[in-house]
Amino acid sequence: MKKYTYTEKQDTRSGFGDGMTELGRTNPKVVTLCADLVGSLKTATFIKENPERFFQTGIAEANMMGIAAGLTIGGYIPYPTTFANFGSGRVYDQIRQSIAYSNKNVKIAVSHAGLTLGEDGATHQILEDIAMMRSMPNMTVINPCDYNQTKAATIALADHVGPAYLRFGRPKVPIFTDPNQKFEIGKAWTVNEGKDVSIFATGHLVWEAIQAGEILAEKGIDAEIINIHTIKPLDTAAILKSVRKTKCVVTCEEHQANGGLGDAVAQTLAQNFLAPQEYVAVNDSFGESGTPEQLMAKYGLSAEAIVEKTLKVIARKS
Amino acid sequence: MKKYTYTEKQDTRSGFGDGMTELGRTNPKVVTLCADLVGSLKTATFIKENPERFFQTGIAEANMMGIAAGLTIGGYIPYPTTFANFGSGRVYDQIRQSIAYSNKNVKIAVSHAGLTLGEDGATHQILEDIAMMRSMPNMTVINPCDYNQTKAATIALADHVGPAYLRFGRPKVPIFTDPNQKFEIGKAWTVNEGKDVSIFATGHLVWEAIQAGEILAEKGIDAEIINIHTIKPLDTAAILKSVRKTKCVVTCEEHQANGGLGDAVAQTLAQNFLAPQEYVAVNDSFGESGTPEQLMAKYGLSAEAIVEKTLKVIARKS
Amino acid sequence: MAIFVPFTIKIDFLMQIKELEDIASQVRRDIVRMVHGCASGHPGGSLGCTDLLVGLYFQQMKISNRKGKGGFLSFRMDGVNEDLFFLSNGHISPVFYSVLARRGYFDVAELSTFRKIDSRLQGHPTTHEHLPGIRVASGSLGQGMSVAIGAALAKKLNGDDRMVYVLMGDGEQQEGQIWEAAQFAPHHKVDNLVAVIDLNGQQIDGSTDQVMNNRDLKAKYKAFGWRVMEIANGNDMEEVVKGLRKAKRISGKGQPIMILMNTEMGAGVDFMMGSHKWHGIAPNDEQLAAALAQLPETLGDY
Amino acid sequence: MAIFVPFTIKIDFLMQIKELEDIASQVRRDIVRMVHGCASGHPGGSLGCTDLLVGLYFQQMKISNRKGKGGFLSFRMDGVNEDLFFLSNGHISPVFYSVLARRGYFDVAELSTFRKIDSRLQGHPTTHEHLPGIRVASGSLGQGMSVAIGAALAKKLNGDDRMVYVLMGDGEQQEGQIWEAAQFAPHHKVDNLVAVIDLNGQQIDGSTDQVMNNRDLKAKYKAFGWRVMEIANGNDMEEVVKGLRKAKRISGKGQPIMILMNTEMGAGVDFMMGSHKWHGIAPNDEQLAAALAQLPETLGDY
Ligand SMILES: Cc1ncc(C[n+]2csc(CCOP(=O)(O)OP(=O)(O)O)c2C)c(N)n1
Ligand SMILES: Cc1ncc(C[n+]2csc(CCOP(=O)(O)OP(=O)(O)O)c2C)c(N)n1
Ligand SMILES: [Mg+2]
Ligand SMILES: [Mg+2]
Repeated sequence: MKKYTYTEKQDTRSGFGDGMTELGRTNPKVVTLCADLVGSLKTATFIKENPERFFQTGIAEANMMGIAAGLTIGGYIPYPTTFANFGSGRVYDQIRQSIAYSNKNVKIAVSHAGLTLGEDGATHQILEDIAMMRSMPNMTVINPCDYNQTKAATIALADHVGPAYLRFGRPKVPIFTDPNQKFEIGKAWTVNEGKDVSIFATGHLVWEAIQAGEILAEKGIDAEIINIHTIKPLDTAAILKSVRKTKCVVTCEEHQANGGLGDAVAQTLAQNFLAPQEYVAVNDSFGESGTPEQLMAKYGLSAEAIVEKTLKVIARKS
Repeated sequence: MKKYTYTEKQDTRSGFGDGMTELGRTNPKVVTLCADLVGSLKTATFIKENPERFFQTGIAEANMMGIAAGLTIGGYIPYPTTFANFGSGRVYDQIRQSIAYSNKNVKIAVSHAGLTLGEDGATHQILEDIAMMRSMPNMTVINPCDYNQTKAATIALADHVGPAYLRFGRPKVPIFTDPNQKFEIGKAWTVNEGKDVSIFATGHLVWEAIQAGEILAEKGIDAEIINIHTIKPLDTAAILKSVRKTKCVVTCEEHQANGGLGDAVAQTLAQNFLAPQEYVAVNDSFGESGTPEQLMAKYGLSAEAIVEKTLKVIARKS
Repeated sequence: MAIFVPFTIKIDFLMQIKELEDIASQVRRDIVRMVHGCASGHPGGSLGCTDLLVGLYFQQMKISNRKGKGGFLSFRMDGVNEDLFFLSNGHISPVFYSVLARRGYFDVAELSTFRKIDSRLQGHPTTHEHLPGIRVASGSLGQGMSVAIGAALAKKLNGDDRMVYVLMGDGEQQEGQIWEAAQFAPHHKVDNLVAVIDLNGQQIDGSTDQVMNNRDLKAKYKAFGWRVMEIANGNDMEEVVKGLRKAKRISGKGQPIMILMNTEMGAGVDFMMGSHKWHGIAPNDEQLAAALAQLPETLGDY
Repeated sequence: MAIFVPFTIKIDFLMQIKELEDIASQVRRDIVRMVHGCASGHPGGSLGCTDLLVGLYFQQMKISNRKGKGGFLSFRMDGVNEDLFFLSNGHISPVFYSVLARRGYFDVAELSTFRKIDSRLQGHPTTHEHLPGIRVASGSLGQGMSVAIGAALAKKLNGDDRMVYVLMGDGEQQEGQIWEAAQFAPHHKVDNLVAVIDLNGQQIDGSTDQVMNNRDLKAKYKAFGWRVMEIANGNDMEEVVKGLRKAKRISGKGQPIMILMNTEMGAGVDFMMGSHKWHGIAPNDEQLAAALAQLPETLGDY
């Protein structure tokens, strides 16, 4: 049962930018900050319409996170923005102490996550941020799959009280979720129901999983595809329900295998319901320069890779 | 078959300090750095004997990591030192780019990891560093279990070419490994052979696992206890061999459940051999002030907790 | 520099100084008793900054006196229309906790739980246990000024004309994040901010001169665009109070204010002064007695 | 300031300037062709720093001329008895790659692989693909000076009296880690270090004045304990070469040297100058032609 419709291509960061534009008009408490990457973060309209609610920090991400924490004290809802690498690993301790442990209502919003930022190469291609943010107590971690979902998540976060990490990307990718969706934090979205395998995917990998699902269907395999847009809190009920039915799992993420969605699912299964699992993820290596498509293919994050891992995991079912 | 002998109590950080003393005398390329915590890191003797091979950076951990990277270029083997929080989350991006991705021969050596630093409380009690360092490509991650093993690991790292993260702790804990051991990076150490359950433990939890093993023995349960001192590269061969025999697993670590040793084991099992697993780890919360013993008890990291999880996992064996 | 002060106010002011000194003496007693009670913690910096925190909380800062449950001050996280204080060098939590308790935020009896399991008085200050008076966690150094700047910006957005104060250590100035914050505040004209550096010349591994020469912090902050002033003796209550008044007076003119406050680590307890030794260790029973003998009990021990 | 230079050397020097300018022209061609070839990358800062890198690699720096496979310079990571250069603002990799290739580290033909899959010429410089001439990865800003200091300390330990050079951006100065490094070098008397700031007054979101006022970097570095000098026009080869010589001359006296080098982003291509616009975008075909028309081909295009 196909629950999605492909419309056009758009970058998820524009979903963030357009969500911010809407928040700028509807929620006077929303403010945003940026560390010299305004153009990349697509917040130009928000800033133009609400110049007093934007703070340029220059190339100083640690300070940006602290200032965001401080702004919450006066009742604001800050969205500090930068590239994913500089909004996670660069400032982990600042997020940890001033935001997560202090329980500040900060929405860290980061673009250019993963390999698909392309040509800039490995120094910018963070593939460990989900591991970091997932291991941090008190952090909500969201990695939406397309423009519409990113926009909806951006808007939903303003009404959610507590620290959050919203991760999105650079390239234009298919839009296939509902433009009028209400984003439910922590509630997985079943893209396709199926009975032979559970494919759990997050971010840009959801579309690849859908493509894989079509290839698999031709092979007579009925895949259940579930979009895990919220990595934390993880929708373990949805995961277990699906795996109890299909008895095997493929997890798909634009991230290291170590510490990411795959490990979160493995943890859930190991403690609750055993099933073979295969990982579609980066295998403990740094990325490199190239086009997004080239990189996704080279590092095994394509629909083809998902098909391959699916066939493998189905063969492992006892 | 008991392979350990309890001798006395000593802190693992003194194992590091004494390892450094020895390296100072035997390896002229070894240098060390510290960010205003010399007393805590126990490097006073090294510094006294080799003042020109010590660099005080002041309270500036990011710079310390960069300088360490630079020192390798001239052929040195730097051990930058600080508390675990300030040597991981505070400087993740610096380690990532200047050390791991640049493949620099730096041995990051950090003390006061985990809850057992005690009274200083959560801001200092990093419980996410294994997740971070394990997800970072090209990083060797070591968390030894007692004074002797820490000393041996410190010395072994000087001969190992490549970036490493060596994590140890503050309190005095039992010494029970061989004083003359040769530390083999990436090779798990079987403390006790057994057939009913595999208990994989790292760091301070190894001694707790041993205690648990004795309680379990009284209950007629024959536990295999394996010390995973090297989290990465993980000794998957040893892990799988043990689990194929025992058919169930308890993982024990002074760290978050999310992203740590438990997840590394779950990943290995999910892909290779299914077995029920229980986690003895911090359950997604920050720590707090207290004595080490109080904290280990309150956060479920004691021998009793291991016994409880073992009984649970054995009951789950099908 | 002569400051004109009307005669009656001057009398009043001098009386207040005596009162403040009495409070400070009690706070110092609390500090040494707290660290002794849990055999850990940081007396040195706490004692050195006692006069500042007493001056801030008992005279300089406007704080809502609304009372809540149990007659304690009712604490609002947002601090609207109140002056705010942030402690960036969180290790000197003993002085912060004592001053908050003595000011009426919570029962002084709770000071005895410092650094013990299940306490709201964590080793380093935190909001996590909901202790009234704390607005952000600190302990990992270098972060507090950024947070204070954010709070000051929020005040401006809210049209709230009260001030934001932040205290940092001098060793702490070695953290890069401090200089990110130092560059931001003048650029964005955060002139409702008064930052204070505890210039005690000491840090863990020795004197700041030896460990990592901070050199001329005045020249540095000036180069970064701050209005810099000094308190020549931060352990003289009158100077502290005057300094804080001056800082307030010169604020609001487009520049953040930096106070370089010279103190003595361990001030008030002779054997804790003169070195970095007492940065982070607790006195034993004998040392406690010797310390208390130098500190008159003015408000009653907890 | 008059510098005494013997007549014969002066002639020689002037000849070299012309030669260096020719090399710079070719490097600028390489830069615009490289970023055009992959439709991404950072021409602005690369063009602005061309004269510096040419001056360093073709005149100032002592580099081993030992040749290895294929007649290329054989690169030693440890750089013993060589001068070392670190690029902290890694986004200007095009100028670095072109200069390394033109200097003989690898085939200029390889420049065409810039930013393409499976290339050694990554978007930002890296050791990961073993490109000769690169000693550390950069791209995440603010880290290069720390690494350079480490390398300089290693030279001292090794009794190697050659110099270490590091280039940073002016926007990059906003990173806190820079100021940690800035405080370390004078404290430890790292006087075999020459740091250069590309003072082009631009960064991604606009001019540095607007985005985050760097104010007086001279005053800042002086306050941090550096010997600060200027190159008034970093796009005038003669000034660059003289500036580098002076830096070397005044080094070795207990202080690190900072060169504030005024440049124009996009220097050499008229329509790329005067704003931050060309920080990080590639020219289209037409723009490439217009750019190349302004840059004589002196050594043959790759
Ligand atoms: C980021 C970070 N690095 C290191 C430490 C460990 N530490 C705690 S206090 C301290 C010294 C602080 O010196 P200073 O700011 O002068 O405070 P004082 O000793 O004068 O109280 C250090 C290094 C820390 N808390 N945070
Ligand atoms: C830590 C970090 N934050 C942000 C960026 C993104 N970024 C790349 S270049 C740049 C601007 C740098 O300005 P400047 O140093 O003046 O270089 P120029 O634009 O003059 O070449 C930024 C913000 C980065 N690479 N690293
Ligand atoms: Mg101090
Ligand atoms: Mg610039």
